[in-house]
Amino acid sequence: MEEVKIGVYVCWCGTNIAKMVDVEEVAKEIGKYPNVVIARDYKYMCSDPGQELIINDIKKLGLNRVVVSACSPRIHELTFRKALEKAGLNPYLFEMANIREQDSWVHTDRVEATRKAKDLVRAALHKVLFHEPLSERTVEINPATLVIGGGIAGMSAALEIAGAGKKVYLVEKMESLGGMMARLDLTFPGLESARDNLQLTVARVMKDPNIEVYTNTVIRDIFGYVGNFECIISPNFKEDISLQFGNVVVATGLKTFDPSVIPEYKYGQLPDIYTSHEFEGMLTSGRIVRKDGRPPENVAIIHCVGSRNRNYHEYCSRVCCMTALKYANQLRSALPEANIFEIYADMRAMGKGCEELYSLSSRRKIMFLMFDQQGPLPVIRKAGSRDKCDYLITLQEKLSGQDIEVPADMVILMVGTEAREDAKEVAHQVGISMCGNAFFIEKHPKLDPVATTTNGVYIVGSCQGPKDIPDSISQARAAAARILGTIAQGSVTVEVTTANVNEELCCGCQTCIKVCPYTAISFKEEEKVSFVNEILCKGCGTCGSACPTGAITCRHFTDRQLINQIEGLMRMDVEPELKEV
Amino acid sequence: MEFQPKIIAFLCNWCSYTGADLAGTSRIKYAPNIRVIRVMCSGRVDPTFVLKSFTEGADGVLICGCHPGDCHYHEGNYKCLRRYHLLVKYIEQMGIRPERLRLEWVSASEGKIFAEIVNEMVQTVKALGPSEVKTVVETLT
Amino acid sequence: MSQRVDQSLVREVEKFGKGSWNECFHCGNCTAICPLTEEGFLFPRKSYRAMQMGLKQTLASGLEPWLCYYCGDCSTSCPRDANPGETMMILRRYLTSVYDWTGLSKKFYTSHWWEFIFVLILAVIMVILFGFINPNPVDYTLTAEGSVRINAMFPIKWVELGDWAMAILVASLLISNILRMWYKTVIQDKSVKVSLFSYIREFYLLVVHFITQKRFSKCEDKNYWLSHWFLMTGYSIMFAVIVVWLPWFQTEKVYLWYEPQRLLGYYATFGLLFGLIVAGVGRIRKKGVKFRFSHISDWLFIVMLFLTTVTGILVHIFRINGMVEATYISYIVHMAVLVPMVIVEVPFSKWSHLAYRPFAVYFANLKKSGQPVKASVQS
Amino acid sequence: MAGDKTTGIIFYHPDAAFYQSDAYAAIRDYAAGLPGVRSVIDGLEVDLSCLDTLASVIKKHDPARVVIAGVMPGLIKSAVARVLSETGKDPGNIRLVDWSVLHGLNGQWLELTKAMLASAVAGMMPEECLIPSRHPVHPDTLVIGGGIAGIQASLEVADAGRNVILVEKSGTIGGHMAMFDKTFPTLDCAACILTPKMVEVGQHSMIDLLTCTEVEAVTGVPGDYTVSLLKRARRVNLATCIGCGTCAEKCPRTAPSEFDALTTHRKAIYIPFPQAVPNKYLIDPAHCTYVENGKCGVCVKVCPVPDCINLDEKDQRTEIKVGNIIVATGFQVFDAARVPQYGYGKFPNVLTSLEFERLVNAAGPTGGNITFRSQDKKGNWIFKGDSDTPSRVGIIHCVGSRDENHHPYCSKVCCMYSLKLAHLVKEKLPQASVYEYFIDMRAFGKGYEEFYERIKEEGVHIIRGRTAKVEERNGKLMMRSEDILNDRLIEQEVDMVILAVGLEPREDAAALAASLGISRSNDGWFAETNRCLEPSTTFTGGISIAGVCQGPKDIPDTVAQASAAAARVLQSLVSGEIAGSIKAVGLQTVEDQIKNK
Repeated sequence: MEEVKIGVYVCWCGTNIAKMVDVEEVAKEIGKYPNVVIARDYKYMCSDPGQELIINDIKKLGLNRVVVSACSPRIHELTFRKALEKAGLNPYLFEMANIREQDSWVHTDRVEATRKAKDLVRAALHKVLFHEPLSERTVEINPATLVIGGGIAGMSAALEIAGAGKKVYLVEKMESLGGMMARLDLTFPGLESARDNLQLTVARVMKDPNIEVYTNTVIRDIFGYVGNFECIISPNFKEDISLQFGNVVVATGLKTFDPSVIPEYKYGQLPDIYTSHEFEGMLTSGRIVRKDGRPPENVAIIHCVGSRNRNYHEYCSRVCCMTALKYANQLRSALPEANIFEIYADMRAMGKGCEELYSLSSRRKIMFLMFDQQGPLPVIRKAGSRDKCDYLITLQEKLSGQDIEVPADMVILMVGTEAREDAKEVAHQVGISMCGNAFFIEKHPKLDPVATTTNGVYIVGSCQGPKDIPDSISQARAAAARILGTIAQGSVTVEVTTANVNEELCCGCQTCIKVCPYTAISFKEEEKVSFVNEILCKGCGTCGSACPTGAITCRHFTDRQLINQIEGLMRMDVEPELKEV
Repeated sequence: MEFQPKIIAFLCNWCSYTGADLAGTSRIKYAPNIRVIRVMCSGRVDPTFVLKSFTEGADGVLICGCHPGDCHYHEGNYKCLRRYHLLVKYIEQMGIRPERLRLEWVSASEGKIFAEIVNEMVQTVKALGPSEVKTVVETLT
Repeated sequence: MSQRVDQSLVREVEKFGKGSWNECFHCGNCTAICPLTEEGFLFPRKSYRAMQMGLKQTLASGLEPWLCYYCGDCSTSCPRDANPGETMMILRRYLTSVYDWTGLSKKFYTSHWWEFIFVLILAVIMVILFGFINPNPVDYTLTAEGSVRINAMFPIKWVELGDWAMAILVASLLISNILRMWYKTVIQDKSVKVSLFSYIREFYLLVVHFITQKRFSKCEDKNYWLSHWFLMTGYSIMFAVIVVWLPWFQTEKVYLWYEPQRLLGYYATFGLLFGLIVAGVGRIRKKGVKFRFSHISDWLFIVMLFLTTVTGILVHIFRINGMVEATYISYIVHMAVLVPMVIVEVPFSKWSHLAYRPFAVYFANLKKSGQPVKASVQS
Repeated sequence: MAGDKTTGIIFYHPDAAFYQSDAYAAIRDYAAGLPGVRSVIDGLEVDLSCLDTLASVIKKHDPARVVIAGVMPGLIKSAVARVLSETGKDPGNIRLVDWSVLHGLNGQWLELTKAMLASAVAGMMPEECLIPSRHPVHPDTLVIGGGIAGIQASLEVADAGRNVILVEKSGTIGGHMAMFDKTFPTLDCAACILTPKMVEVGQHSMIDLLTCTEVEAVTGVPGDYTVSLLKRARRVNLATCIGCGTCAEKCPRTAPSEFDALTTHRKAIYIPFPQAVPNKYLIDPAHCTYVENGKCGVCVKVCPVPDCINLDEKDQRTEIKVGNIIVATGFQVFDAARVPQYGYGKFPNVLTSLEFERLVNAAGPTGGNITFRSQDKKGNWIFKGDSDTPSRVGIIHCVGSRDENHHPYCSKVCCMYSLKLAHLVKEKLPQASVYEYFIDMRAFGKGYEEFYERIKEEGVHIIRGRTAKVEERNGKLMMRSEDILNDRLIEQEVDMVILAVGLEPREDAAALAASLGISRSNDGWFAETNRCLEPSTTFTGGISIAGVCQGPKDIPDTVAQASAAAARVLQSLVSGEIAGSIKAVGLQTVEDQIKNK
């Protein structure tokens, strides 16, 4: 039986924590508790020297538990676990107290914030007493990959993985590959042929022996875990096939906003009002004409339709400005004499070569008119017989400060983009979450834009948020890199904080089996006890709280640990009991 | 001095804890009376944890999970909801005001909502005064 | 009342000079850098905008182009090379044609041939008038001082009569145009009501600005103001003495150097030459933005004014030195340049800014002092 | 078969003088001689009469396919499509050849242009004909640049168990991101999210980190490059330095700190910043007295580790062999002194955004207090924590960007980081007023627009109108701008001005491009092969580009692109084969390809 020796480290995080929490006092107070061998405060615990501090203390003082009181464990739990590991201590003998995101940053009273910090650190202290060493396990990786969605992002991911000689299953709901890009005539800002680039990509996909393409196919169900997924698909809605693979790339894309909900634009009520996607069709066919066959003399392009407006979507759809500039140029060439009006809010020409296209468009005699996308929106109405045009758009022009009328024979609505209706279903199938706008959430908005919180599942392209073609491709390849990396390694480590059953305590009621969402628990008929498949188990702990006899332990979140944590929070004057490991 | 209640909050790791972190990164201020315990899923919140919190003297218990349908583990939050309804009845019978126990759905993007919930709950609990648990325990023993 | 946007205005204005009509992305840099712009009269961006959008009414009722003296700072610092300064210049030409009811201004500005031919016809008429119809023979007798008896060759009475006729013609054209300018910019602007008292009170500004050009001196580079001021005063003095006070100025007697006629004449000549040389050399070298895009009408004005000055000097030199034939010919040439210049330039072309500018300042002050009639809806 | 279809070719170039050039003559002759070519039109202008001419040509020759070739031929595609559809032809038969992607490939430009034309006339994409040869690949990868792009790319490759050599010019990795305070729009602190990655790189068993090292020359073929590296003398032994800092304490010489954007001073022996990786000291030879004249050597005397500091260490040249190269050299910020009207360098409290990032950073020169610049004893303008704080701060967008006088392109990140800086001012100095002057607000990414709305709600004055000049009046800074949306002229008195400087290619980008044999776009950023499909590959096999060195982008896009570049590397490493250079594919090979189809 080893004596419990705890090291407590309170981080300043520069001034982020130290400004609102008296970190020195916290360290001093916590240092008084028995079993706490050392309590320090330091400017940046996450820094190299900060970690070094822990490592040295473990080695010199023989610490066998560590508590770091710093930022959210979602940010640095892994960092410190690694430090423990380096010092030869099991990484799970560690607990973090979040005194930044949930304390110093949200409170304004230094005394209260410091008190709260002490409570939180004390609770962590109580919890870590009962931590047990856990060991990571690895799972073999099935080298095949499932790509959901046959748009440019999905195809790029598939090609990249298949290019390394690895198997890819590419599943597309529609009849053909191509997705949104198939509707485009040219791409911005280079005005290259979208069709040619897409056909090239599709041809490469179809030719690649490592890619199995399933079009017209829906995914019935996906189960399994990283390295060993399985899904049931039904190609052409006929019989079901099962596929096995190790990683999933979700590239389901997005859909366009339906402008008929905006009353000002009268989409669907007046004949020559088109969405940007309908207009792409005209460009492809070379016939830019009104419904009655006459070419328009005045064309108005309205930006931010359904975007950047709280009544519709607050976010910016990112690609519409540049697409609109592309249209303006195409219109200028096809209809050299026409008046072209671009009704915009902020011109977001920010990619490589985009500002240059904006500047070029200006020189090509396109009239730019600025409106307030948050309203009141421009109003389209039918023109009178003497107006020499079909419609009149009235708006408050912001750059001149005047109320103006814009003649139009054709109006193009730059519809924004939004998440697909079936996004939720996909999210459930693969076990990822969605943000408020129903786009999928990445693991980290900056440093991990393609991974998700579910191991082995990646999100690429516009299903993660609106983006243009090169950015979608970059993401697709980023996911491919990650997948090729795991395939190259051959295995991946899996969840360690799983549940397990103490067969002696199990009464065989099977309540746990009913509540498990992953069918990870089965019943051993002979012994009449439950059994947890720890690869399938994701460690939610629902079974643990349902178990009437306490036979189920949820590792790292055991009943004992959590109850002790509660005690730690509440019993400020009581010293923690001395425990033995 | 004004009564400063202590409220224990059980937050699920995926939505609510992230949401609370977001309140932090967005620097949204809220009352300091809340003490958070992180669990992987609201489904992990064993009724004993709640009761333990009350017996230890907590003036309120807040449980937050993902919105219905958004649970990282599919349906843990529904399990939690069922237990919550039972718990409310139970603590009421024990003489603890049911308002002291609250279940809320907070997503990862709802830092502001989390702060509002905390402030609201702190207000409610302040109005109720210190927990009845002491008298309950005294009566029982 | 909302105005209809109109892309054809750009094409129309384009005829008055080569501009870069669509480059501007409205960052507002030009207005902010301009030392002359002020609240209520923001330019050049807003004028540029009105032109870009084809808001004819806004443009015609605006005084802003006249308030600009083209220092060129806006153009040098423009992030899009949109040349707002040059645009203001072009808009001045356009507005001159808008004010001009005869339509000749537009013809002169948009077609060089019209201008050249008109000038040529007038020149020929002058040559015929002075050279052939003139009843007086060449008089070889010299005055006591030994100078040419110029008034005997060209009877001063007739010349003065002609001067007055020309002045009245030109002035009535110019005044009628200024009235039109006033109507378009002050009366038609329903947002402000100007009291009669204001008209009287602000009038002195008209005079002050005409004489001092002090707005120009607010521009960063003071040299332009100086040379322009010399040019303007020289021109005005010369114009006054040869039209209004011709019998006093142009006599058989050669004045002594300290006498006012001589002094005024010399000052005016110096002012003209100095101003013209700065403008001409700047334009040839294309030094600075303001000289980069000289319109043909600018050149015509400079060349004709220069020729007038030079021939005037020649007449003076020949005359005091008693060179009869040279005086005779140079006088005719002088007239053949001067008269077309005055008739074309004063009411219809470049020169008219000498009147429009101070009036614009006057009108602008009227508007500023006027009572706003319920500000137009502006959020 | 390619030959049986008739083709009409239209050339389009924005510069009419091009049609007089020899290069054009060569291209035109080549095109006219291609199989099936019936008509060639030079320089189609877009006006009605030209469309009529085109219609008559098309009616006469009846081509089955029309190729539009030149610079941005897509610009006139819709005109040609209209004519085709009006003459009853299928506008689907238009092919575009844009040779502007070849910009900067001087030697191979003509050959590749011809190859592109030949493939288009045959109805194929250039990528289908320009098929590079395959080579065996050396298992090691070189990553140039230790910013976030280089870090991400290195980790991606190394985590797959492959060897990476990461070369960084300065003394530490981290790049510009390490200098930032917070990152938009989530406002998590840059150091918090970056330093773990830096540490990971420093500790990774598969990453060989070479700081103070530059790439001098690259020779060899794709898959087997020999790279000569110049290792600048660090003069401190990386293996034995314990980072105690005694040397810096005693060092008598100071120099402006690069990490603090030159706003403070460090010693001549220094650690770039506390979380630097490697966390070891180095000597700045430009400011070391010993290096200058052989006298001093205090650091050696006080260093507790024997033989750790070697002041006589010389630069070294080494050669390494690698199969792939990822270029992630990033950017430099625009020099604000080039816009004289903003008075940078003249007024001490006109700062660049990078300087302000340091100023507001908790680990920065003032511990995160926003204070005025003040003069130290030697007269240098530096930041000190105890100076006064400003009560009014102005921020000017687009400094050096979107400006024909400087860089016509948009630097993409300035709008968002300016909003972030406005927020930081508000957070640290809630009573301060912030005035932000923009042209177009480019809040484009996930959560960006929401962030913009939030900053507006925080009470930052956001004004549409570029500030024309900053002047000093009565000891205060005066910003003059037009408030376009409110029809006003603003002369705003402020205490501090932040210039949102744009990004520009590094000074050494041209030299590096030359030694690597990759091309640059006309704006100076490294060029990709296909603007639509290939954001990170170059015409040289085995060399990828990632991050801002390819064009301005934000952190998530940089990270994604870095991983994408790594994907291409891993693809070759996993399959054992690498694609050669596109630019090395000869015209003859392309013609053979077409014949065989």
